Amino acid sequence: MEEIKLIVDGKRLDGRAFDELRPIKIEAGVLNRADGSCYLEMGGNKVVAAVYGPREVHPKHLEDPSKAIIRYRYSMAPFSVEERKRPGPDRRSIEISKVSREALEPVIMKELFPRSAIDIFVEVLQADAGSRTACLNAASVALIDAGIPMRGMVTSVAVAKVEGILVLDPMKEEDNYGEADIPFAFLIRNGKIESITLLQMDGRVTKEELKTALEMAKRGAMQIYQLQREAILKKYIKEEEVME
Amino acid sequence: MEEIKLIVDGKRLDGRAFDELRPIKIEAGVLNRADGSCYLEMGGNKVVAAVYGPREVHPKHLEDPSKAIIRYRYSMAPFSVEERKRPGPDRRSIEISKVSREALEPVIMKELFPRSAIDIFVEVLQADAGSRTACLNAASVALIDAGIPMRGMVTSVAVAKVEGILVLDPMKEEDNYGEADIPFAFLIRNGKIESITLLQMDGRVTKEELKTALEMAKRGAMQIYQLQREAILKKYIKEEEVME
Amino acid sequence: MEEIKLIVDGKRLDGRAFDELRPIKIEAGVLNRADGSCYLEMGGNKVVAAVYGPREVHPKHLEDPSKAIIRYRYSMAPFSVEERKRPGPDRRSIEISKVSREALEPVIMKELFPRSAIDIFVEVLQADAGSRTACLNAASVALIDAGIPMRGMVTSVAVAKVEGILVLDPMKEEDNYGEADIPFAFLIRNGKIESITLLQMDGRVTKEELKTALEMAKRGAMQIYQLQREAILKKYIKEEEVME
Amino acid sequence: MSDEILMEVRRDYVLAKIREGERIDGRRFDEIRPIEIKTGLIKKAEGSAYVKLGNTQVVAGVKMQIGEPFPDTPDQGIIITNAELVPLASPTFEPGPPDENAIELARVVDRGIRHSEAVDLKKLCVEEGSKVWMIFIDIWALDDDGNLMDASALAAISALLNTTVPAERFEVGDDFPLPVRNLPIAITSLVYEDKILVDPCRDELSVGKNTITITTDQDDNIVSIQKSGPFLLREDVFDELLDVSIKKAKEVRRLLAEI
Amino acid sequence: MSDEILMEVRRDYVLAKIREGERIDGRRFDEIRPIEIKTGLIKKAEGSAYVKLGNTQVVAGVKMQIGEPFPDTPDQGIIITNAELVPLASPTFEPGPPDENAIELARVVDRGIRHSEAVDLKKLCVEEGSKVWMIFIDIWALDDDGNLMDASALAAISALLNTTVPAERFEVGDDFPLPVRNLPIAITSLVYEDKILVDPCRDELSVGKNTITITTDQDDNIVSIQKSGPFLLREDVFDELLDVSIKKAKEVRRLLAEI
Amino acid sequence: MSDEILMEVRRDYVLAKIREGERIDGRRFDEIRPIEIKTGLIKKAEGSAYVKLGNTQVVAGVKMQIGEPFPDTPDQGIIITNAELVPLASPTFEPGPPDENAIELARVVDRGIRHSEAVDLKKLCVEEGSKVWMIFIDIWALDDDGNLMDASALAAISALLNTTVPAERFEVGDDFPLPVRNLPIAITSLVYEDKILVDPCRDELSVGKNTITITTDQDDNIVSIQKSGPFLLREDVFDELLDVSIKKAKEVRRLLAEI
Repeated sequence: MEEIKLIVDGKRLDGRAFDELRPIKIEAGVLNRADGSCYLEMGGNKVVAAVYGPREVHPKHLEDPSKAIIRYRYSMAPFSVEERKRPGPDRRSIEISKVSREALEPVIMKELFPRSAIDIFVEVLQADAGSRTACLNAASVALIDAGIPMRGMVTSVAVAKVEGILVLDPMKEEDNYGEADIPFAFLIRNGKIESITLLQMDGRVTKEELKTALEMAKRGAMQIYQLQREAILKKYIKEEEVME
Repeated sequence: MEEIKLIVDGKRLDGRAFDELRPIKIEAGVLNRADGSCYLEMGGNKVVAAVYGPREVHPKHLEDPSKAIIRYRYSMAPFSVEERKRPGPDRRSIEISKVSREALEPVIMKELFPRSAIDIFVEVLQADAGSRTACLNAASVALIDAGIPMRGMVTSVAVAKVEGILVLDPMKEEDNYGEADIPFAFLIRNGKIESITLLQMDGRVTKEELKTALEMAKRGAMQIYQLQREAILKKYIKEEEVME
Repeated sequence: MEEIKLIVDGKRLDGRAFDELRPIKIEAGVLNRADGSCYLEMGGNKVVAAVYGPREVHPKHLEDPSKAIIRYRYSMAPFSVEERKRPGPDRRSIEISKVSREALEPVIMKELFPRSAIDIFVEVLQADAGSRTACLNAASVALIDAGIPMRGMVTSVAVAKVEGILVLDPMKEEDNYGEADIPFAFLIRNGKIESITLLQMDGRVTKEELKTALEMAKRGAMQIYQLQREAILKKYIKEEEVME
Repeated sequence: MSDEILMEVRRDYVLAKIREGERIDGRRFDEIRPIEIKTGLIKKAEGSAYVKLGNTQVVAGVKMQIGEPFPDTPDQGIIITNAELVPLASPTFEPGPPDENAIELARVVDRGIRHSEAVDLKKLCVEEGSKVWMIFIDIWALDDDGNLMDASALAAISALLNTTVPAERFEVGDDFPLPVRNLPIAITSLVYEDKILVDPCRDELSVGKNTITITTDQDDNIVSIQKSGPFLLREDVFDELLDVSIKKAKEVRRLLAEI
Repeated sequence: MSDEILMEVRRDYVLAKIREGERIDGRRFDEIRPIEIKTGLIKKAEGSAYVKLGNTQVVAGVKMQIGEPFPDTPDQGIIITNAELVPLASPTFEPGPPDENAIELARVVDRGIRHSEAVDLKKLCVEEGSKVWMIFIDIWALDDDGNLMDASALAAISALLNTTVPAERFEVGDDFPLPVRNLPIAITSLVYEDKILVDPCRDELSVGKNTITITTDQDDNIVSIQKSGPFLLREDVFDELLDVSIKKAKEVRRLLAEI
Repeated sequence: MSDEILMEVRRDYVLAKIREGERIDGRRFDEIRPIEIKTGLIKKAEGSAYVKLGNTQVVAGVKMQIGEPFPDTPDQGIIITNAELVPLASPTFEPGPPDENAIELARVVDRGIRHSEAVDLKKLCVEEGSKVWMIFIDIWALDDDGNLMDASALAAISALLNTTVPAERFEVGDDFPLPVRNLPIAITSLVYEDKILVDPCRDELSVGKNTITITTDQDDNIVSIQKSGPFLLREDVFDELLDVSIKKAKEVRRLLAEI
């Protein structure tokens, strides 16, 4: 196997600086049936998120008398990856769905909706590195679009370590051949990062690198957060115009 | 692959005329446990239909407070085909079950049995071309044998296009190598065809051919209808005799 | 394939006499979460049994208003056998679970616990010949450890026919290359075998051999029964000591 | 509700009869219901049989194909037995993969065939170590009026007797009849206290599905036993079961020899 | 509860309109909703298309790989069509393997492509008898505002038109455009009594999901019909359906030719 | 009902203790329960280990076979990690395929082993590109008294240390010990507000299953992190978690070195 150089002349393969995000595009309210929705591109990721709820719980026995149950389904279309993926959840999708749900759950004011369900479905139409972060960003916007009361915005981005260097929002090659991948998600309230809501690590880093990675991720998240806000604002303005 | 001639000297491979049915044998009331049943042979098809109901609905949440739910399960025994079929429903069986159920549903007076289920199970013991039509014919007799109130009889037959010619009730070779297969089912009431209740088409035909096929199918269905009636009558007479 | 001699100089491959059991080790109350439990070794078998209940029935519709439902799950760890076994129940496990449940059910006073479930789970960590008998012996102790009222003890042992000779508690080679395997379980009450509660036969024997096998199994079962009693007693004494 | 009452009434009637030493349909305790066997009805199968045992109806079909042998028997054919309790056959059968009852049925039938060495598997080796004949026996329940077990076992061996090995279709020589050399017969009895009711019908099984199936070969060897149902079996009853099963199997075997 | 009332009100409104000879969104009975087609949006796919039909949105992606041909067509490529009604697209869709509706959708789309011979499968043979191209068409519903069927069929053929055979990646020569030689178009109509509502939207389907899908090829041959829904179809209505479907398909086909 | 009250009482007690700076079992906040490790108990496995962590009990078994390598690592062995939360181990575990908790458990254990490069996979190549050793690590929960994660990770690495590669059985040379060259240790902590409870027991988890698992290798590198549970993690708590996890892992690793 030939050696792949991921950092050339202090730049990344796609020309980005180490702390530079990939291009992001966010559009809220793209679906008609869902209560809230969002289309999001982040690098090569193309994802759609839909939120249904609060609605009745099926099957009934899952109901919680004191709060809404939150469900999150991360799913990849067969054509979203190089080699056709068999439809249906695999182990990876199930784990991603779990940690993503747990990232959103403490931010959703679920105690306002006892005995109901809030369902979040995210479809990856085209997959690139960081699809779980792209999906969380889209889900967060879709939740707000659905009018679900939230304690703040959830914003997600990963940091990778490649050839000993920490880089923000890794691309595919950095993810595949790098030494570590660290997806983060944060709760951002009043324009400030308040806490970590998703955190995984897959690779090998030192404690110091991890702390640096966290700082890098926070700066990246703040940029994404602005784009999420803009997307919601744009949808809101459009609706205002229609109503006039 | 060698070319197969399906029409030789103006006759079909099995010697039938273009508008001639395969031999049919129908017997009603062949099962002891089912509320209604029917054994039917149509060409090489050997099928058994059973009807259970009206009965309680399981699982409960499928219940309809205003009418009976109708379920139809088309199933093939592993030994019914040349190459052993794995047990359990495949995509083809699921589609056939759906369109067959929809063919019977408007004919069954389901509004008379709220909160109940009428289950129709059809097992193909030996499969030939047109197994879905054979099953529907058997199911229809089984429904009447079960005493389920019906708006009329459902009678089914296919027409195929082979070497440019329309033929009634195609045999296997005509189905496999022909240009089109068109299964029909009709509602027959008071000895008259009233409407189409199943219609599919798989192949390539012109609009005019389709209309001719419909006429051909109607004539064939009337013949099958007579045999269905006779089977029911025979069972009825037998019961009468037993009771005397 | 080379011929394997299972009986050499009137002895079995592991040096046992024909009516001799393999070494057995039983410990009750080995699990903290379960209501009752037992660890048991019988030859190369290493099994753990747990009992939960009487407890609520899920799903609800399985509830019996007049008595407890009994469930039994025989399961093998993937590493318990030479060639890794895929996790999850196979046809063999399902059959063993059925006959084992039916062996225990008439001995459990299930009429005392209407609308409840008594669940018995047995995990085979290391498998040898006679794993179903080892599991039943462990389950029986776990039931008593759980304080479930029983009509007596269930004790299980197999007899095999190898090279025309009946042998008690067969080892793997005797099971694989022998002519018959006959697992028994008995209800033992007041130190006396009262009836047969599990009986299967897999092989070829005469009527007379079968009767002899039964006598041999009964004698073996009485020995195992003593060990089961001791294990329970030991646990009981230990608890007494703790309480003092 | 009315269903439950009906069942209770039926059970009481069965029990009352048993106590009087009678069976509800007038049979002797060791009497098997009338048996009807038809073979070869499924042309697509290599072999097939329809069995009617009283009102219980079953079809068994045999399909064959060439596959790899098991590593420990490189020169022998393979038998795979499957049974489906399709919902057509009883209001209590559910659609879906075989449940524990269907699995037990298939496995007990399989053991009878296997341990009686009914099929000469060594004659089903095409190429040692790599190609042997696989025999798929599929049992399809049509109508369950009790004792599907014996009907299924009988349908299976009848279908095997009817089987032609499709060597020509697989291009490995001439077709030949499946080498069947033994006739295992399963006899199932309902055990109620110390009474044995051979070949129980459905109404009789309302007193409890407590049965023993004993399969014997043509030399009266016992080749399979299955106690099925949550009950305690007394030793003296077991002895009696062995005798009756061997005796009744002979009767059925004679019938089978005629087809 | 309020949901049910809402649905009832909506249905009554739709029916009232139909009786007045009108549709709720002002369309003519044979008028199709605005169509938007985008192709090539999924770079990871060999071909892809997004279709918006009114508010109904679907994506279809094509993936190709090399596999074994079917024994009876050793020199032809293989098409496998799958559709997923993912729960994102409608509150009534459930997670899990395709149900009867998803299966029917995929099979009807598949038949249109297959019988119009849209793809020249003989040009997809790599090595006769052992290696041919397999075309996986995956249909992913995004938003179901009625008539997913026509949107899916259109997305599928659009994605095929957009497909490049990835021969280089599989090291079997140069990439080439998928040979598409016919344009099947599915036209679905809602049948209500003797009325035909072409391309029904979701609100219209509240009167009953009774539809017919007729797929035609570019020579106006009919290549697939599917009556879907529990209703009785009058013969005169059927005749009318044929005419309208052929006519409307021409319109859509013109649109497709432009992309 | 009484169960719920019991749980509430227990939770309140745990919380009261935490507020007083104590744990219900008297442990310090960073104190791990007693650990017992036994290896080699499963003779049928290539390697095995039993771990008791407080009252939590787990068995891990290693089976090996020869298979094909992944295309992108043609010269390396393969690790496949599976965990089953069998219903024997807890009243809340259900029979059936692994759920999200079992999958997460297996994947986090797997990542620790993989990224610490605990096994020298290059030494497990039999024939480059076609034959490599596959290592199946199966984790079997026996008794869940909290923190199955750390017990499982410890059982897995202990079982690997105990593993002999069965080369003779597969006829590819002499048996040899599995080349293990690093000892990843997972440390799971319960996070409650700004408190960190290392190695939480079940009763402590009644305040919320909000944990972080940090796995480190023998050079104090972090090789896996998993935040698990619906909670917000403060940055300062995270810093503290890193320090405590590295420190406690050293302790456990010393213990492991002794076996």
